[in-house]
Order: sequence, then C-alpha cells, then structure tokens
Amino acid sequence: MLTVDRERIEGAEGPMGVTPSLDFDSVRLVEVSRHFGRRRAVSRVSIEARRGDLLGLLGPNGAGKSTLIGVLATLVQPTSGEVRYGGHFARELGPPLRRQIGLLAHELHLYTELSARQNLTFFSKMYGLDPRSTVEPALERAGLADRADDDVAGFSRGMRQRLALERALLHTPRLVLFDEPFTGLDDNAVGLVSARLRRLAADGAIVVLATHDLDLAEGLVTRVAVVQS
Amino acid sequence: MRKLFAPLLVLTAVMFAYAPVVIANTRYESTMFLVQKIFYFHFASWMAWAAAIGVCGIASAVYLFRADPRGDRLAVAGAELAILFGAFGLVTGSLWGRKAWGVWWQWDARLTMALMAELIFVGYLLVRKYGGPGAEKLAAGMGIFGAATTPFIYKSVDWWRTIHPQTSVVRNLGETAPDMYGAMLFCTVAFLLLFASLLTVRVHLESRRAELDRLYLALEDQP
Amino acid sequence: MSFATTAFLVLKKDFTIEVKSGEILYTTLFFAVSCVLIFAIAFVREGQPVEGAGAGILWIAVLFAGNLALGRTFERERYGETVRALLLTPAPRAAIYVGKLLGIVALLVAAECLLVPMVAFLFDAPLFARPLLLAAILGLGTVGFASVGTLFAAMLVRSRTRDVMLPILLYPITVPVIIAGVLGTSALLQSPADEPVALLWIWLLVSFDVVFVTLALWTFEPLMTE
Amino acid sequence: MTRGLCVAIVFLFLAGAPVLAGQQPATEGFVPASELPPDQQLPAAPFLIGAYAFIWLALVFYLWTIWRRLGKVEQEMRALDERQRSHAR
Repeated sequence: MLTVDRERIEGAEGPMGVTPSLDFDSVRLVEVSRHFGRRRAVSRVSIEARRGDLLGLLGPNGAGKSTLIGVLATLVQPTSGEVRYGGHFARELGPPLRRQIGLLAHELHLYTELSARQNLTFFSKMYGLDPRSTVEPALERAGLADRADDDVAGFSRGMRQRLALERALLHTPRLVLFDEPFTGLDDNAVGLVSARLRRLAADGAIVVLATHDLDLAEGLVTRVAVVQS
Repeated sequence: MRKLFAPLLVLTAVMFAYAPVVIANTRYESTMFLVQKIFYFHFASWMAWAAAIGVCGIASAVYLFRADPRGDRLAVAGAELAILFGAFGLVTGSLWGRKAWGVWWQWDARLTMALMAELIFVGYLLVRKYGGPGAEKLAAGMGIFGAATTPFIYKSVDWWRTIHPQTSVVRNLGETAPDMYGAMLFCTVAFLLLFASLLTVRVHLESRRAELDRLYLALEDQP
Repeated sequence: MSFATTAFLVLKKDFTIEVKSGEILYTTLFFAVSCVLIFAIAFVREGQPVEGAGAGILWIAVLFAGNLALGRTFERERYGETVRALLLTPAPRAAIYVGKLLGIVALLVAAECLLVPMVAFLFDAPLFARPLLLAAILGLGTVGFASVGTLFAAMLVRSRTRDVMLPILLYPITVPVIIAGVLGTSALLQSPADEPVALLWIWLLVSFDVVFVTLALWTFEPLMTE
Repeated sequence: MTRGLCVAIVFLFLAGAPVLAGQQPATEGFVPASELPPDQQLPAAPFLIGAYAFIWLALVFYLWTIWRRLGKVEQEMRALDERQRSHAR
C-alpha cells in the first residue's frame, strides 16, 4: 500500500498537476446507506473485496446494486457510512483514485457517432495514456481490429459490449466494477467476458460484479454478497 | 435556537403590533403625504427579502460543499421567504406607484428586478418539486446562482429604467426627519425579526419532514 | 493530465462528432433562422420593421437557439451515459466543464455569424457600423449565457424533467445578459451609435462573465456528484 | 408543542390587527386637515390601508400553509407510530 502525499493530490486538480499514482489492496464499504428522501436506494451495506477477489453483488432488479456500484466508483455520494480504498477515504483522494477505477455499466459509455478507434483514443488520452501503445492492443483484444474505423452506431450489441469492456479496462485499473455486463449477450460472448473477468482477478485486480442472473454468476464469482430489496 | 424562539416570537409580535402606532406618529412627507407611509413597510420588506436571498444562497453553498442537510433545510426556507417578502415589496410598491405615478406598473427598476428575482426562487421551488430524486442538489445550484445573479439584475435593470427614488433619499432622512428615520429603522428591525421567526418555523417544518422520512426508513429496516 | 489538455480534448471530441453528423449545428441554425422569421411577423408593420426591433430579435433568436443546443449537446452525453465516463477519468472535472463550454460557445458564435447578416438584411439594421463593439457584446453575452447554461444542462442530465427545467432555470438567471445584450446592441443600432452606453453594457457583461465562470468552475464538481 | 407555537403566532398577529385598524382612522386626524390638500387626503388612504392589509393577509395565509403542512407531517407521524405498534404486537 502506498501512502499518498496530500499536497500532490490537491495539485492534481490544478492546471499543471500530474496525476500521482495510488494503489490499494482492498475496498471496504462500512454501513453505507443512500436515501432519496424516504426512498431507500441502499441501506447499511458492509462489504469488503480484496485483490484477486471476484465479488458477486447478487440481488433482484431495484435492490440498489447500481447505486452501490456508483458509490464504489465515487460517482454517488453515500448519505451515511464510509468507503475505504485501502487505508484511504474516497473524499481524500479524487483524481488519483479515479485513475484506479474501471466501470462498465449497462449503458456502454461509448460515443456511437465515433469509430471504435476514436473512442479508445479519446479515452486513453483522457486517462493520460499514450494512445499509440494502448489502442491497438485493446482493439485486438476486443476482436475489432478489422472494424476499428467503423462507427460504433453500426456495431451489434456484442461488439459494442466487447469494445466497452476494453474501454473500461484501458488504464488497467485496480478496482474493476461491472454492472450487469451480460445483458443482451449471446452465450459465446458471455463466455469471453467471463474469461476476461477471471483473468483480471487472477492478475490482481479487485473485481466487483453486480448481476441479477444467479446462473451466470455461479461458477464465476469467488465471493458473494446478496443485496435484498 | 429553541430556547431563543419564544422570546423572539414575542418580540416580533409586539414590534409588529406597535409598528402602525410608530408609523402613525411620523410626519407627513411634503410631496406624497399619506401614501408615503407605505414606504415604512415597503422598505422593510426589501430588507427582509435581501436577507432571505442571502440566507438561501449561503445555505445552498453550505449544503453543496459540506453535504449538511441542515443547509438544505435553511435554503428552502430562505427561498420561500424570498418569495413571500418579494411579494410584500411588489404589492406595496405597486400600490404606491399607482398613487404616486398614476399607473400600477411602470417598469420601474427595482420592481422589475424584484419580479425577475421572484422568477428565480419560484424556479428553485419548481426544481425541488419536479426535479426527481436528488433534486436538492440541483436546487442548491439554483440557490447559489440565483443569489449571485440578483445584484447583476439589480444593476442592469437600474441602468435600463430608473424612475425610482434614489437610495440617497434614505440617507437624507436621517438628517431632515429623524422621526421618519426612526420609524423606518423600527419597521426594518420588526421585519427582520419577523423574517427570523418565520425562518425558524419553516426550518422546523423541514426538519420534522426529515424526521418523518427517517422514521419511514427505520420502519422498513425492521424485520 | 493538465487542465488545458483536458479541455481541449473534450472540445476536440465534440467537434469531431459535430463534423461527422452536423446534427446540432444544422438544427440550431435552422431553429434560429425560423425564430427570426417568426418575429418578423410580429415586428414588421406595413412593410417596415418596427424601429429598434433588430437588437431584440437577434438576441432572442440566439438565446432560444442556445437553449436548444445545450439540451441536444447534453442529450448526446446522456445517451450511453458518457457523461459518467468523463467524470470517472482522472482529468480535472472543471476542465471537462470548460471543454463543453467552449464547444457550446463555438456553436453559438457560428449561429451568430449567420444571424447577424440576416437580421441586418431583413430589418435594415446598421449592425456592421461598429463591428468590434458588436462582436464584443455578442461574444461576452454568449459566454455569459453559455457558462450558466452548460453547468445547468450538465447537472440536469440526471433529472427526468430536464427538457422543461433547463429554460425555467436558465432564463431568469441570465436576465442580466439578456438586458445587457439587447440594450447594448440597440445602443449600437442608433444613429449615431451611442458608444458610451454600449461600453457600459460591455463592462456589465465582463463582470457577469467573470463572476459566473468562476462560480461554475467552483460548483461543477460537487454539483455533478450524485 | 409546535402546533401550540403556531397558534400563538397567528393569535398574536391577529391581536395586532385591531391596533392597525384602530390606528388607520387616527392617522387621518393626526395632522390638522389644513396641512393636507383635500384632494390628497381621501384617495391615498385606500392604497395605504390596502398595502398594509395585503401584508397582514399574506402573512396569515403563509403561516396557515406552514401550520397545515406541519399538521400533515405530525398526522403522518402518528399514523406511522400506530402502524409500528400494531406491527410489534
């Protein structure tokens, strides 16, 4: 675990800041709740995931899995409770923490008007990576090398999903978050995505997978957390 | 706050009840005579209105940056009171205008500004009501920007149309007519106290609602 | 990732999409032009335009078109939830705001390049008598309107009622821009042009822009966290 | 407790109203009529009274809305309380 120099993190928001590196071994939610008035999205959830884990967040639709994923991704602020990344709280970190998070949601986070290559190039630059060394391998892994310059709008659901997966993993994040990644995929594609997930976990990433599909999760995840509505 | 509330309420009520007596005892202004007496409540309304807008803006910023729900409650109360005191100012101003200038609405600078500012805070309440889950944050943005834009609206409308008595009138009052000045101060203090009591009551309503929400959540958590 | 690089990347990305599809540019332009023509119905009497109508028509067309462009631009980011993907990158979030703001401003300036000659032609308005002052008023007014508009459109992405909420929130807050823009432009349309008055309004627009761009940069990050 | 406070506010303000009403005619007699031009005296009074009356009415109305909203919340709380008790049994 790396200690993080506070001043450098604050500098990262400034005009000339360089994103410092940060790493952590585990992610822990402690009594996390998120309410909208009297409607409850998540109530007092405590989970922990470590490197190498493939944690399944299982539960029916509307049980707050997406909110939990949002909380883990620092996009949603919990009403109460704390989120710890290694020894740090989310609010202390900011950009260096986001550098270590990869999110693939049901919505694919792709610009359909742009080509596969343009999408990957844009995001690799936004992550401060060199597109020359990251884009081609990613296209290769997605199996889209020959359609790299076609617009995403013309892709099938499976092709988009593969591209979205590679886009989310471009920057080799430590914490990988998946929200219902199997929706609309055929068996072959499900197999490919599952294999990729296992490899990520084996390579030392913390993988959190939210799904309502128990059959798919079975045999894939190494630990399970059940979220009830 | 709770301990202070009862004396605050009594003081407000006494000052409010006594205000007409104070106003009645002032001299008549030489050109506008009786209708000038609207001025005491009119001016006081604007002071309370400005306070309400300030409270809404600052409380919104506190809510946004500290995520403190108390800031949110204070901001709603401020926005509602800005609408209320704005309405006081608009109606008394319009009545005064009818007498002094012969028309109900003259596109006078201050009145126009107040009308625009009313729009902002009605917008604030609309976002809260129809913004969906998490609308408090959107409303907080509206509160900060609404409070920040008010001086700009003031300045721009001022340059656009000015037939309203200049603020120097208020300053001169102190020298030329100390009793008028005193009555004005008295009414302003009364209105600010009224604002403080209404704010307390409105915030109380909002915290009761929060408590109710908490109870609902607690009930759901039971096995 | 530096601030300027991020802003430039976001701007370039929006520009690439717009060059490819042209959707927002063409619809905005068409809408602005139809606005001007509709106003002609109200403000042209017996073949002659009502005196001084040009400034008002020009600004109303710009602001209505601006509202449309803001809505469409962020609809594009909402589809596929790319706005979340942008927020998740380690880039400074305020820089993402600046990138989007520059894109909207560029789009509106493009619309103004069409609208100004059109209004000058149709309403016989001497808009080109003081080109620099007019450009300053239009540019500063556009930045002021877009700075508030970009922030509000971005935060309303999460709201179901964003289509109606955007104009409801945006127009009252940008009243100073509307007043300064319309009155500054009409001061230039007088003969002879009233330069001191135009400069007064430019000064107001400059201070409005400074205050609101600063406020938007400051509040963008907390407003975008759900 | 809060409801009591609200009632107290409304009552106190209403108690103030007669003072206002009593003072209004008095203001007209306050300055000798010779100091007021006759055409000024009558037309101005309705505006003045109207302005003050509006403030009072709007204030009472606003307090009434707060009171009602508060009443609704308290009622819902009691209902919730009852539901909880029957649930426990």
